[in-house]
Amino acid sequence: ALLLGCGSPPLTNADGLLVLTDETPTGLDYDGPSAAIPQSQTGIVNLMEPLIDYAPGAVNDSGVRIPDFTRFEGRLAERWDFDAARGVLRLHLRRDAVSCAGNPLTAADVVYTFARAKSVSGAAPIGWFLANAGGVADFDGDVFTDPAARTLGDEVRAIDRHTVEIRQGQPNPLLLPVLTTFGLLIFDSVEMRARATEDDPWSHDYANNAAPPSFGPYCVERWVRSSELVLRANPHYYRGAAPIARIVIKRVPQSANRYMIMRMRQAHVAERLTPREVAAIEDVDGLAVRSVQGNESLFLHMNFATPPFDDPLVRRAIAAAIPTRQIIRNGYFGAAVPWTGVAPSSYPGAASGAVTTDDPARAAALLAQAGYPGGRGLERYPDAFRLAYVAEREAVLGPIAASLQTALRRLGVPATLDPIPSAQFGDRQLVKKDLPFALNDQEKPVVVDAGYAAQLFFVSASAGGVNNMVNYANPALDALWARARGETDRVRRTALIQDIQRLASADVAWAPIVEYRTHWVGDAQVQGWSWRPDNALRFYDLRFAP
Amino acid sequence: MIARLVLRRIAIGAMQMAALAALVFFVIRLMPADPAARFVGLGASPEAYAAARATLGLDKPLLAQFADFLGFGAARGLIDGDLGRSWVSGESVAREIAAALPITLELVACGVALAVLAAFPIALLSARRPGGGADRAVLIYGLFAGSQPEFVWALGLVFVFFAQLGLAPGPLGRLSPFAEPPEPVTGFMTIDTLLAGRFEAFSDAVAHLALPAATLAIVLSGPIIKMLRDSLGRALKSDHVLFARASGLSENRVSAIALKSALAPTLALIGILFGFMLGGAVLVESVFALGGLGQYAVRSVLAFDYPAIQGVVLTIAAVSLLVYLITDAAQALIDPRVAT
Amino acid sequence: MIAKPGRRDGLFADPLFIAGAALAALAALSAAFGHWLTPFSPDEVTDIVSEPPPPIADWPNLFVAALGGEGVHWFGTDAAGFDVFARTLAAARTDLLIAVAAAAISAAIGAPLGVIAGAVRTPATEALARASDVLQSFPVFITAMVLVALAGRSWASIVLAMTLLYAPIFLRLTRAEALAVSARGYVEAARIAGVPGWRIALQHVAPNALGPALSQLSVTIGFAILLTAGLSFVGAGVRPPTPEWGLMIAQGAGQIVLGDWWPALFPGAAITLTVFGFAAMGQSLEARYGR
Amino acid sequence: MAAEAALRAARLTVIAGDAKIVDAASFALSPGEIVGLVGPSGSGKSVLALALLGLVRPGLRIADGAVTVGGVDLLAASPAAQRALRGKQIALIMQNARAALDPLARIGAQIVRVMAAHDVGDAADRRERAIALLAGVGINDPERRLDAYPHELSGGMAQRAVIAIALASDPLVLIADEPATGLDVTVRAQFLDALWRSARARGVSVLLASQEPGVLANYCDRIISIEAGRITQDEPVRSYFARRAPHAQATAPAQRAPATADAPLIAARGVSKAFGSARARVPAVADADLDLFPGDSVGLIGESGSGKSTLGRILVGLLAPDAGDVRIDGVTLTKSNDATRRRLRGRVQLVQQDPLDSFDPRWTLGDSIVEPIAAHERMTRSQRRARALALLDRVGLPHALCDAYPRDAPPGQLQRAAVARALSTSPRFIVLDEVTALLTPDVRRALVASLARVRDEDGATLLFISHDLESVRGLCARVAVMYLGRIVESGPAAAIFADPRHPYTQALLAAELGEDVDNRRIDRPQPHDLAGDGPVRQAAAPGCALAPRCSYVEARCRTDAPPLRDLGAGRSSRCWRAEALHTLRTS
Ligand SMILES: Nc1ncnc2c1ncn2[C@@H]1O[C@H](COP(=O)(O)OP(=O)(O)OP(=O)(O)O)[C@@H](O)[C@H]1O
Ligand SMILES: Nc1ncnc2c1ncn2[C@@H]1O[C@H](COP(=O)(O)OP(=O)(O)OP(=O)(O)O)[C@@H](O)[C@H]1O
Ligand SMILES: [Mg+2]
Ligand SMILES: [Mg+2]
Repeated sequence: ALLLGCGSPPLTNADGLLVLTDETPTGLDYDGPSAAIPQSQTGIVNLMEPLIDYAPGAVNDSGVRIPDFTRFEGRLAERWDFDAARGVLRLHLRRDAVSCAGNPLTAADVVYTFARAKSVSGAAPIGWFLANAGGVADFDGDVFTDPAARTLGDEVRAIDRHTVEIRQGQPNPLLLPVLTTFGLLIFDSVEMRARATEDDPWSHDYANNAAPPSFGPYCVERWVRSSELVLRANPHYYRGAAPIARIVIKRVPQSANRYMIMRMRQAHVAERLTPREVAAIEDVDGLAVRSVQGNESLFLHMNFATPPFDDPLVRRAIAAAIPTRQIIRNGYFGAAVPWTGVAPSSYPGAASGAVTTDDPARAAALLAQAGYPGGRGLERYPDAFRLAYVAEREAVLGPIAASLQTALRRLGVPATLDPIPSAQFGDRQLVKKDLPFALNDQEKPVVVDAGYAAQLFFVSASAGGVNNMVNYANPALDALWARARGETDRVRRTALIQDIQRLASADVAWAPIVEYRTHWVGDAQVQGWSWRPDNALRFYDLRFAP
Repeated sequence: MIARLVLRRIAIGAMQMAALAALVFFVIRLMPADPAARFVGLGASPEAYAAARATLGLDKPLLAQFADFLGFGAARGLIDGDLGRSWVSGESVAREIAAALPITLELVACGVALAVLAAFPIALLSARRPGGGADRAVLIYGLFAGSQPEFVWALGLVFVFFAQLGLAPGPLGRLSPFAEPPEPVTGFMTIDTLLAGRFEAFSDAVAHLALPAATLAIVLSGPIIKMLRDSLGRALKSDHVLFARASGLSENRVSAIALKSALAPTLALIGILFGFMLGGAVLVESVFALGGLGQYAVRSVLAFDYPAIQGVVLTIAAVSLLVYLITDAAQALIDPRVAT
Repeated sequence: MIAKPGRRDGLFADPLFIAGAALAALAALSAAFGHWLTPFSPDEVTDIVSEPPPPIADWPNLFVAALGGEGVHWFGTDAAGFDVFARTLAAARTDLLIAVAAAAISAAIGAPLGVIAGAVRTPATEALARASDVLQSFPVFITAMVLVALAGRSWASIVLAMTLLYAPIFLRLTRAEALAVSARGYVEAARIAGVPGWRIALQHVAPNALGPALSQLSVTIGFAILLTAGLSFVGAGVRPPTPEWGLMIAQGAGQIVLGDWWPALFPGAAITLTVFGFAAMGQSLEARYGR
Repeated sequence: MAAEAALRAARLTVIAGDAKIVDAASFALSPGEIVGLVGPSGSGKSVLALALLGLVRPGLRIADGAVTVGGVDLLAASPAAQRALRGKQIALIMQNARAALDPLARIGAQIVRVMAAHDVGDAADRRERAIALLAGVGINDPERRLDAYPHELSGGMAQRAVIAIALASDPLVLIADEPATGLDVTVRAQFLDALWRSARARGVSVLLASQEPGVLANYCDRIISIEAGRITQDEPVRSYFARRAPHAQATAPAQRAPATADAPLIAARGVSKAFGSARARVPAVADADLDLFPGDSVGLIGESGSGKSTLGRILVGLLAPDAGDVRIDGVTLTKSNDATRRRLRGRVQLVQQDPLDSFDPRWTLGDSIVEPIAAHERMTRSQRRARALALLDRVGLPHALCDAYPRDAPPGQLQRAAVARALSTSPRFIVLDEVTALLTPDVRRALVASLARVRDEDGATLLFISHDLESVRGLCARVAVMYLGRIVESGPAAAIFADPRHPYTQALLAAELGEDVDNRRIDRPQPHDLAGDGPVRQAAAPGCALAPRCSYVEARCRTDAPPLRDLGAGRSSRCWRAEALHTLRTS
C-alpha cells in the first residue's frame, strides 16, 4: 500500500531536466585531483565560461549540432585581434558578464586565472599544461623546479578594465583552440580571493569541493558527492538565463538501471548506456537516441618498452588479428566505424593510416615471421599479454576484450584479461607508462587538432609527448613535430602533421580499432543537443520542445 | 553491574581500535598504488611528481606518516577525530563519512528491523509444533533466504516492482530527483523529513527506502529466523517452561516466557549481522544508488584512496563495536546472568 | 554443548543432510566433469551474442543433435557470445575451488589454534585469542576488497583474504569448545595420570572440541561462495572472463532489463542451490555436533 | 475413602513411540496423605509425575487413562479447564529446582504470576501473600529474596522457592519429584521437614517420588513402587521396609584400625587455598591439617562448598596450595603442580563425582581404563586389552564393558570402571570425591563394598569424600568434618558417629535420615539444628565460623576463633565447648 501510494511520480518538465549518469563530479577545480575524470568536466564546463569558443556548425542527422572547427566566436571576450609579428593576442572582454556571485567580469579575472594556472598549486597543473600547449610565453617546465617561475609576469596583462593581452613565446597556432578548453575557463577572481585561506591562497579547496566561481550559465545549487549535482541557471548570464532553469544530475551506477529508468520515462537524459541498451532504445517512442561521430575511439596499445612488443612484426601481427568486424557488430551494435588513423578523423589535419586488422591468416604469417610460429615462444611473456582495460567500463569493454582474447588465443597468443580500476589505469598509463597491453577507449584530445593529438601521444616523452603511453620514440617523428609546432601556415603544417601520423601508424604505435559514436539517450521533447570535444553536454543549449 | 560491563567493553573496544588503526594503516600501505602519480596526472614531470609526494606526505618515513595519521605529528589526526583528506576528492574524509554513514545506518537499521519483525511470528509459528510441516517450511526458508547474493534480490525487486509493476519508485537514491531534501539534522532521510514537518517528502523517502530495506530484510531474515527458531525450540523444551505450564499459566504467557529466553542469543546475532551489513550493504547501496558508506568504501578501495579507506574501516569497526556494546547491554538487561 | 560421537550414521537418516549433500555433490560433479557435457569452451566467445536458450519443445531433437557431436547452447549465449551452459558448469570449479579452499584452510589454521588456545592457557594463547578478536572486528567485505586489491585479482588472493577473515571465526569457536572440554572430568583424570599436556590436547580435547568447527566448515563454504560473488559484483573478484557465478550474474543482471533473463538466471540458480546445499548440511551437522 | 480421594489415576499410560514408559498406572491419594513413589532411575517416576498433570515432554504421549482431581477428569477436560486445574488443584515440584525456575524473572514475579493465573487474592496483596509463602517454606528474610533472581539463590533456597510457587494457589494435591536431590544433608532434612509441615498444615496430599529409603521412611505414610513403568507394589510404609530389611546392612563396618604408629603416607600441614579475584575472595580451604596412614581410609564430610573437593584435589596435586605444605609418600608437593604430577605419576589417583563426565565419550571404557598406564609404558593392543580385563575383574565388572562406550553403561558400572582406572597404576593413595552421590542406594552399597575390598586387599589409602553418612560409616575407619574450608572435627569413625564433639558434626548426624520408620526425624524434637540455609561466609569476622548458626554459641565464640584442639583418643575438635557438648546435648 505504501509503495502504491508513492510509486513512480510522473516526471514533469516544470521541475527541470533530470540527467542520469554513471558518476557525478568528484571535484570541480580543473587543477584539482579529479579534473581528468570526464564526469567532473561535465560539471566544470557548465559552471564556468571560456574566453572564446568554436562557432556552432551543422546539425547532424540525429539532431546534434557539431561545432565548426574552422571558426571561433566570442564568449567572455567579445572581440580579439592577434598581432602575429609580436605574437600577442589582445582580447576585448564583454562588459555585461556577471558571475554567480554577482561580480562583473574584468580583466583582473583573466589575469587571475592565468596566474593561478602558472602557480601550479593544484593537484594537477592542467591550466599550466594547456597554456604551455598554446605557446603562452614563460609557461614552461621551470615552474616545477623554480618557485620564482611560478609567478605570472607580463605574458598575460590587463591593458584596461576590459582588455587583456596574452603573449606567446614562439609562434603556435594552438593558442585560440586551448582557450576553448575546460582547462582555461575564467574564474571570478573577486569571489576566489574571498574564499582564499592561509594555506590555500588559490582557493583550490573551495573551487574543488564547493563550486568554481565563474561567469557560466549555471551555478551550483546542491552537490552531494557520488550522489547528485543540482545546477540552477545563473540569472545574470550574459547570453540570457538558460531556458532550462534547473538541471539535476543523478548518479545511477548501473547502466541497466539508467536504461530501465529511461524506459519508464522517469528521466530526461541518460549518459553512457551500453551500445546494446542504446540499440534497444532506438525503437522506444518518446525517447530519442542522440549520437555523434565525435572524437571517441577504441584502440589497442602495445608498449614498446615491453618485449615482445618491441618487435614491429609482433605488433603488426597482433593488430592483424583484431576482429574489428565482430567488435563493431557484437560490441558496438553497428554504432562504430573501423578506424585506421591515429587521430580522430573528424579533427582538422587527421590522416588515415594503413594498419590492417581482421586478417588472421596474415597475423599467423607475421607471427611465424617474427619467430613465433603458432605463438610458440610467446608463453615466455605471460605478463606482456595481460590485456588491461578500465574495469568500470566492463559492460562495454568486457565483451570486446573477450572476443579479442578469443581471436588471439586462436593464434596461439597467450592473452589474458586484466580489468583494473580507472584510477590505477590512469596512474600506469599516464605516469608510469608501464601498461604492456591495453584496450583504451578513453583518449579524446581536448584540443581539436591532429597535431595536438600527435604531440600528446606519439612525440617521445622528452620532446613533450606527455601522454605517450607506449613509450614510442621516433627521432624522425620528433623532428617533424618540432617543425610543425612553430609552423603557422595551415597547409604546410597540415602536411607535416599528416607525415607524423603516417609514421606513427607505419610503426603501429597504436593499433587503432574503431571510432565509436558518442551517445546520449534523451526524451524526445529535449531539443538543442550540441557536442563539444570534451564530450560533456552543454545544458545551456538544451530546451524542452513545446 | 551493567555499568561495569559497559565500561569494561569500552576499554577493550578502545584497545581493539588502536590495534585496528595500526593494522589498517600499515596493511594499506602495501597496496600496489602510486597515489602521487594520480595527483600529478597529465603532464607529469618528475618534479611535479616529487611535489605531489610531498603534498601527500609520502616523502616522509613510514613511521612519521603513521604519527601524522594518529595526530602526534604537526597536523591534526586520528586523536583529534581528523581522518585526513581524500586523495580522490580532496574533501575531508571525516566530512564525507559523516555524510555517507547515516545513509547506511538508516538502510541497515530498517532492514534489520523489518527482518526481526518478520522473524518473530514466523519463528513462533515453527516453534509451536517442532518438526511439524510449518516448522520444516520455516527451516527451509531460513536456509534458502540467505543463499543468494543480496544483489540478486535487489535487482529482482527493482525489475519487478519498478520496471514491471511500476509500484515502487526508480532506483534513484533516497528521494525523488526533484524533491527538495530536508535540512540534514540526523542525516536519516525519514527522520529529517519528519523534523522538517514535510510529510509528502517523508512518504517519498519511505517509498525509496522500501525496496532496499526489503532486500536486506529478506537476506537477514534467514539467519535470524534460524537462530530464533533454534533457541525458541530449546526454550520450549526447557524445564522452566514445562513448570510454567504445570502451574497452569496460559499458553500466551508461556510463549512470552519462552520468547524472552530466546531473545538473548538472538540479540547477539542481530548485533553481529548489523555490524556485518555496515560494510556488506554496499551491494544493495550501489543497486539503489543510495551513496552510502559501502559505496564510499568501494570507491575508495578501487581508487587506492588511503585516507578514505582508513577512515571507513575504522568508522565501521567503531560503529560495530558500539552496536555490539548496545546489544550486549540489552542482553544484560534481559538476562541478569550476563551482567554479573 | 558437547559433541555426541558415533552418530555419523544418523546423518544419512536426516533428509536435510541428504538433500544438502546431494546439491553439493552436484556442484562438485559439474566442476569435475562439466566440460564433458558440451563442446563449447567456457572461455572462448562464439560469434552469436545474446542468443536465447532453445524452447523446451526442441530439446529432444537437440539432444539427439548434441549426441551427434553438434554444439547446442542449452542455456543460450551471453552478451559477449560465451556459451552460458559451458560457463555455468565451469564456474562450479572456480567457486568451489575458492570456497572450499578458503573454508578448509581457515579451519585448518583456526581450529588447531583454537584447540591449543583452549587447552593450554598461557599469556601467548590469550594474546592469540585477543588478536583474532581484532581481526574479526574488521568489516568483512571491505577488508576482502582491500586484500584483493593488495594481492591482485586472482582466486589465490581471494582465498587468502577469506582465510584471514574466517580463520578467527574457527579459532574463537573451537577455543570456546576446547575450554569447556578441558574442564571435563576425563581431561582431569588424564592429568592426574600424568598424561603429557600435548597428548591430552591431541587425544581428548581436539576430538571432542572439533564438532562445532565441522558444522561451521559447511556454513563457511556457503558464505565464501557468496562473498566471491559479491566481490565480483563490485569488480574486485576474479578477473573476467574467468567463469564464476557471481561474475556471470553481475554481467547478466544488466541484460535482464533488455529481456535477456538467461545469462543471469542459470548461474543464479546454480549459486542458490549450491549455497543452500552447504547451508543445509551445516544445519544438520550443527544439530548433531553442536555449535 | 475411595470416594473422597484427592487424586485418582486410572490405567494411566504414557508411550514413547511404541514403548510404554508408564504402563497402566492406577492408584489414589486420599486427602492429607503423603505417599512415596519409589523406583530405580529410569523407571518412569518423573514421566508419571508430569502425566498426572496431563503434561509430557516432547517425544512422549499420554496414550490412555484418566486422572481425576477434585472430581474432574483432568485428561478429558478442555485445555482451558486443564490449565485451571493445574496449579490450582494439583501442583508439581520438579526434580531439578534450578532448571524449573525461569532464570529471567524474579522469584516474586514467578510466584505472583501463578497467583494471577488462578486469580488468587487481588493484585494488591499478592506480594504480601508471596512473602508469607516464602517465609512458610523457611526462607529467611523473604522480602529481599522476593526480588532475587534464581541464579542468586542457593540450591536449598531454589528448592524452597519452587515449593512456594507450587503452593501459590493452595493446591489440594502436590506432586514432588525427588525434591531434595542435590541438597546438602542438613539443608535437605530441614527442607523436607518444611514440605511435610506445610502439607500437613494445609491438608494437602503429596506424591513424593524418591529413591532415598531415608526420605521414604521419614516422611511417607504409604509407598508405591514402580519398575519399568509398571506399579508393582502399593503398601503401607512399614510393610515396605519390613520387606527390604534384609540388605539394609549390606556392608560390614570397617574393622581395620589405622596403623597410626608408622609415618603418615600423606601429611598435610596448614594447607590453605583461596579462589576468585582479589575483590571476591573465596577461602575454599583454610589452614587444614590432615594425616593419612598406609591402609588408612578417611571419610571427609561436610556440607556443599565446605572445601572437601578442593582439599582432595590439593592432596593429589591437581591444585597447588596457596600456603602450607603437603608431603605425599615422601614427595613434597611443589607449587608447579605439573612437576609434582610428573613425580607422583600414578602413585595417587582421583575418582570423581560424575562417572559419565569422567570418561571420554569417544573412547571405549577399556581404553580409558588403561590410559594411565598406556601414558607411560608402550603396550600392544592385546596387552592393553588384557590389562583392562584384569582391572574390570578387580571391581567385579563384566568383560563386555571393555568395548562399550560410556553412554552405554549405567552410572553404577561407570563409577566402578572409574575406580578400575584409578587402580590401574596400583596407586598408594586414592581420593574418591562423592563417588556415590549419583548412584541409587543398592548400587551405592555394591560400590562401597568393592572399595572396601580394594583397601583391604592391596592396602591402598583412601580419602572418601561424601555427603552420604551411611557409606562413610560403611567404609571409613576415620572421619574428618569440614566447615567453610576448615576441618572442624576429626577422629575414629565409630567414636564420632556415637558422640560428636562439634555442634556442626552433631547437626550433620542429626540431619541424617535413617531408614527406621519408628524413629522418624519429624517425631523427634530438633533443638540443635543449624539456622539458615547453608554456610554464611562473613569476610574477616573474628570468632568461630559457625557462630552465626550455632545453638550453643556463647560470647567467646563470637570474639575469638577456636583452634583444632586434641581431645585425646585420636580425636580433635575446633570448638570451645567440645567437652561440654555431650552433657549439653543430653540435658
Ligand atoms: N522425552 C522423552 N522421550 C523419550 N523417552 C523418554 C523421555 N523422557 C523420559 N524418557 C524415558 O522414560 C523413562 C523414565 O524416565 P524418568 O525420567 O521418568 O525416570 P525416573 O524414574 O524419573 O528416573 P530418575 O530417578 O533418574 O529421575 C526413561 O527410560 C527415559 O529414557
Ligand atoms: N575453580 C574454582 N574457582 C572458584 N571457586 C571455586 C573453585 N572451586 C571451588 N571453588 C569454591 O571453593 C569452595 C569450596 O568448593 P569445593 O568444591 O571444594 O566444596 P565441596 O565441599 O567439594 O562442595 P560439594 O560438596 O558441593 O562438592 C566453594 O565455595 C566453591 O565455590
Ligand atoms: Mg526423575
Ligand atoms: Mg566437591
